[in-house]
Amino acid sequence: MNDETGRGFDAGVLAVPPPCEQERMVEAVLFASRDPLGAREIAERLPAGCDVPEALAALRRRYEGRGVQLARVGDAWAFRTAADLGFLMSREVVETRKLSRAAIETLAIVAYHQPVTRAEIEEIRGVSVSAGTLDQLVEMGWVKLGRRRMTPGRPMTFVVTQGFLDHFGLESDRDLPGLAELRAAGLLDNRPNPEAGSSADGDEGDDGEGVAQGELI
Amino acid sequence: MNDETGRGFDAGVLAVPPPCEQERMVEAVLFASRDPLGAREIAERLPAGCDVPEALAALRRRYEGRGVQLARVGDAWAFRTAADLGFLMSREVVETRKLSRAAIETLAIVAYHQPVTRAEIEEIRGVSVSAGTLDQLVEMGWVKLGRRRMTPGRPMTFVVTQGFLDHFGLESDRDLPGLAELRAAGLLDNRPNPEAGSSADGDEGDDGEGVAQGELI
Amino acid sequence: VDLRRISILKLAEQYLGFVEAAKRLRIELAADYLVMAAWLAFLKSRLLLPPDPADEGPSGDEMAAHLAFQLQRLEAMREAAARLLGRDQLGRDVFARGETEAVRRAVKVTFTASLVELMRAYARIKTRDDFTPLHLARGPVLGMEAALERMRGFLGTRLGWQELAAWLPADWLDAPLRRRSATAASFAAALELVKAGSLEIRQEGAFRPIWLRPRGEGEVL
Repeated sequence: MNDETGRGFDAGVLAVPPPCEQERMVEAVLFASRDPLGAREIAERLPAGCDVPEALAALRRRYEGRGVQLARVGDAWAFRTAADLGFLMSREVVETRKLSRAAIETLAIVAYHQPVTRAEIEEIRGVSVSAGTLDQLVEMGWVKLGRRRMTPGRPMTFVVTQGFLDHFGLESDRDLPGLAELRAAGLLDNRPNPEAGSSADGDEGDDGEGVAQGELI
Repeated sequence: MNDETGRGFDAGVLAVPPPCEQERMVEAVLFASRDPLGAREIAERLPAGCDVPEALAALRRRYEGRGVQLARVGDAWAFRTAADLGFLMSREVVETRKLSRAAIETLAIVAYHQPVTRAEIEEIRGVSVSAGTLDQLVEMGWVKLGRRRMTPGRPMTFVVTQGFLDHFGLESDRDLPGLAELRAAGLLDNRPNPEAGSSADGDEGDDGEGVAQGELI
Repeated sequence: VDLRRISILKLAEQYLGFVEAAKRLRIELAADYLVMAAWLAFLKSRLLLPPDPADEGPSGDEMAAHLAFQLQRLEAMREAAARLLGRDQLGRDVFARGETEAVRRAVKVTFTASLVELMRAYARIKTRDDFTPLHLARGPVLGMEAALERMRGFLGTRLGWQELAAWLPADWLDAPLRRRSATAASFAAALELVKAGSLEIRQEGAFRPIWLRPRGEGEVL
């Protein structure tokens, strides 16, 4: 394993490797991994005392403009091919299941409104969310369960995952396209429905409406 | 999708990309490929007219001394972790497992009957002992080869090691508790078997019967 | 969206047209629209009526404002989703390392065992033989009931005289002991069947083969 060919660095010794050596190590570790690695995970694999954030920053600069880039994915890092060269990799394209429109909308709602409960998703979409839709997103590794909301019933919330960020090339969930504008326009507010108080399920409360709906459809 | 942000290179145009661009392309293609790629395979993926050997040479120089190297694998090329950083890749995860039932029984027999041959172990256990089981015990440093038995075939014997005694906190192999003590400790609920010969398999031996059977009745 | 400017007639026409079209479209798409259209119609009706001072509920204006907000918000989410999907995607535009070469996880396994486990194992071996439960000692025996059951099933399918040996279950012939047991059980079962009148049995002499024949068949012939 350790054929430390004259590199003069010995992993067993306590001395902290020099910065350029640390950068090489982070490079090797990240290159070897398909999935993004967090700074702590990287640090665990390096000799003690390494400044991983510093090495990551240096590495990122080094790969700027190259065919392969160091991408930040939430709190983690991964090498990815440069987006402008995607056309060369047509043979590596991974065929993914096509998402239904319901799934895509639900995904966007989770991403922009997270943490969000199922009732809130339904309120935003105006229709009920089938169990399969959220399941599918969870199964794809794009959505996961967040904390329970501290409201009556303690409903589950949903949030997007690191896999989601990785897939869509987002550095963090603050990086979502148009997030600032949407927020400024108040479109991410959870404005309560004027009728039926704050209840999300509008079936109860006002019965006239239930009838009206039923008749119309 | 392909937001060719100011890169000034357009894949659709027939113009051969400049050398630095070709190098980026080879870099991305090799990075994303599942297997090492030959120069011709790389050329097939690149726009026409690229000088792949030249790009490979440039890329190789660029990665010289880095944590990852462009390595030649037969006639093909692939990125590989620098040899001196191999130790970063073998992540030593120490996992503690319980010995399998076969292993611990074999170990017990070696401990109580040493020096013991493999045939003897099988006779005592009543089932055959896989080579893997003894190998495992030898590899763990709990069992080692003893002297050959001076009987026909001169079979190998097995004995327990100092490491075994250390692990089980025994001063010597005479310290192993005897059957009487085992019983006293409640580990042995049954009477010890005086002679465990002539047991279950009495099927063999009486041949010729198969023929006579039909007529016997 | 200003609801007051929506023509209820137009809405109704659109709505009906949509219901027609929905038959050809994906159900999910239709459902969305239908709910929205129903809402619009309902709200429009509320807006047309003079406000009822006794009604404690929210005014039509408030509800219209909220619906407008909801529509706008949903539209914004649809746009956001489209933008999201328009981004460079992993596995389509951007790629991870293809090879999993270096993912060598050297799992160093250390095994443990306690002295008690070791002794228990030895005790287990040493007591295995005399600890055989009673039913194991019964060994390979085909019961008469089982043989009877089996032979009854065959009665209709066997023609003419056949040796007892041919009536034995094939999976009981592999070991002498099992064969012996199967023979005994089948013979006893054969006698039972003879007694019941459904089988004939004959033997040409002591130690000669035993022949069996289903009864019904013989009579017919």
